[in-house]
Amino acid sequence: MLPISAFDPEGFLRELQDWTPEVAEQIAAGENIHLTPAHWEILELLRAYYQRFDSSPAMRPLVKWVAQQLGPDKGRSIYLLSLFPGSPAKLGSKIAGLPKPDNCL
Amino acid sequence: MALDYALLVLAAPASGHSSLTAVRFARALLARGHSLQRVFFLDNGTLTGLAAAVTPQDEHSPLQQWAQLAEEHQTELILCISSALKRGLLDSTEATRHERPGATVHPAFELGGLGLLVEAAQTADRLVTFG
Amino acid sequence: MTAAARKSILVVSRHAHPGSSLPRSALDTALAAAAFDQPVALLFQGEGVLQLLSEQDSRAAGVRNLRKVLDSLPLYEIETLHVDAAAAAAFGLDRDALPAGAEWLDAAGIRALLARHDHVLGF
Amino acid sequence: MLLHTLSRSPAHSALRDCLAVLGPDDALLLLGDGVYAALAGSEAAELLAASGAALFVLDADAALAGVRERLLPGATVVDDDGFVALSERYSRQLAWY
Repeated sequence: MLPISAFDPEGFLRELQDWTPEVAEQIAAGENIHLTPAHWEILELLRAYYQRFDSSPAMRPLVKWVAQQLGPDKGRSIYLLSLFPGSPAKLGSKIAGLPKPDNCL
Repeated sequence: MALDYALLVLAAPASGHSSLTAVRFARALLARGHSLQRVFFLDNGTLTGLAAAVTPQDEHSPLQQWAQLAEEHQTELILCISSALKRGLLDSTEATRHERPGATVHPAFELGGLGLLVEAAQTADRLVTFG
Repeated sequence: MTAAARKSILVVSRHAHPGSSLPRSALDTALAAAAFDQPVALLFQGEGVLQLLSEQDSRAAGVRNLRKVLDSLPLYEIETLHVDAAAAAAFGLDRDALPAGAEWLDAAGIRALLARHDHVLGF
Repeated sequence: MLLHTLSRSPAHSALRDCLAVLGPDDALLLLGDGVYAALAGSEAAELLAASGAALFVLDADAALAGVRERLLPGATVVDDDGFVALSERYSRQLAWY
């Protein structure tokens, strides 16, 4: 468990290198999400997206990315919303330890 | 025929006078009976909204000119949020969100996403850029 | 909003990126248009063609790798990158140096591209 | 049919890039330091004249730069109202800066 000081008031990590799978569980718990293997599959894709494209995805490219990697059944907004309610791209990125979005998209 | 205009300002207010040219263009188009819903400030253009900018008394202040235009014509002045944050332009919400001492944006301006530029492009008959 | 009412945007990016923030703003604008499902195309003109060079590595510089962000454009349904062929030639760049899917345009091709978009944004 | 606006001096790559796509059906409005491109007898002015595009210069900027009496004969001086009128006539604008 990271101390509360490791997070900003919105619950984002201050230092991205602090991220570990345990930290992801901790951030998810703060969002009332219990991480299942289905969540992890998406979180790993988000981290891979960031590695490859040096940016966090908006919703539309995230759906397409998931569809490319996991097939059309999972590459749908409704599926991602069921795992990460509200805004899957933003919430998923937060739990996956990606940079805090600048609210631009 | 009256047209809907949107303006995109990329020029910093204190380098050259492109920002003042853009304000004069805005006033001229309104005088010709056209409408101007929104001016979107992007990149160095977002510096236009810096509340603390001081212009010598014998020169026109881009900040004041834009603020007056907005007040007289209800024109929205939007600063691209990601460009603005990088340059230290924050409203009170973003100051809290990023734990900074206080707001630095003039109240005539609002922070917003690039979606507002995209939306303006969809509705506007003319989109004119000032770089 | 009906498809017929949607206005298309052409983003023209003509600055080299390490020295200017404009290429980033150009790219962000294109990504925003695509994220909101609006028709958008990108033209790299003049020095802007240098943004497309492969093998850019931004780690030592400590900034975002714009070239890697460009690779995500197909996920935003921006499939074609338009390239100013004369500018690329002037910088000694051949087709191997730039992304495979790029569409190389001469001056007439660029004029035709400019003419078929509703709004043109120069960065 | 584009309205080009050029606001950098002729020494900058903006002029070269603009000339590369400027067509005879287009209009070019010079503003800011771009007004120097219309100096009569200059290399830039010759290139602009050869392009066949309709050439305009923003009055306030020509005055500021001190070039109003030295403009290429084919250039038309317009005020802010004239700038708006150009944007009415040409539905697309491309800014070079």
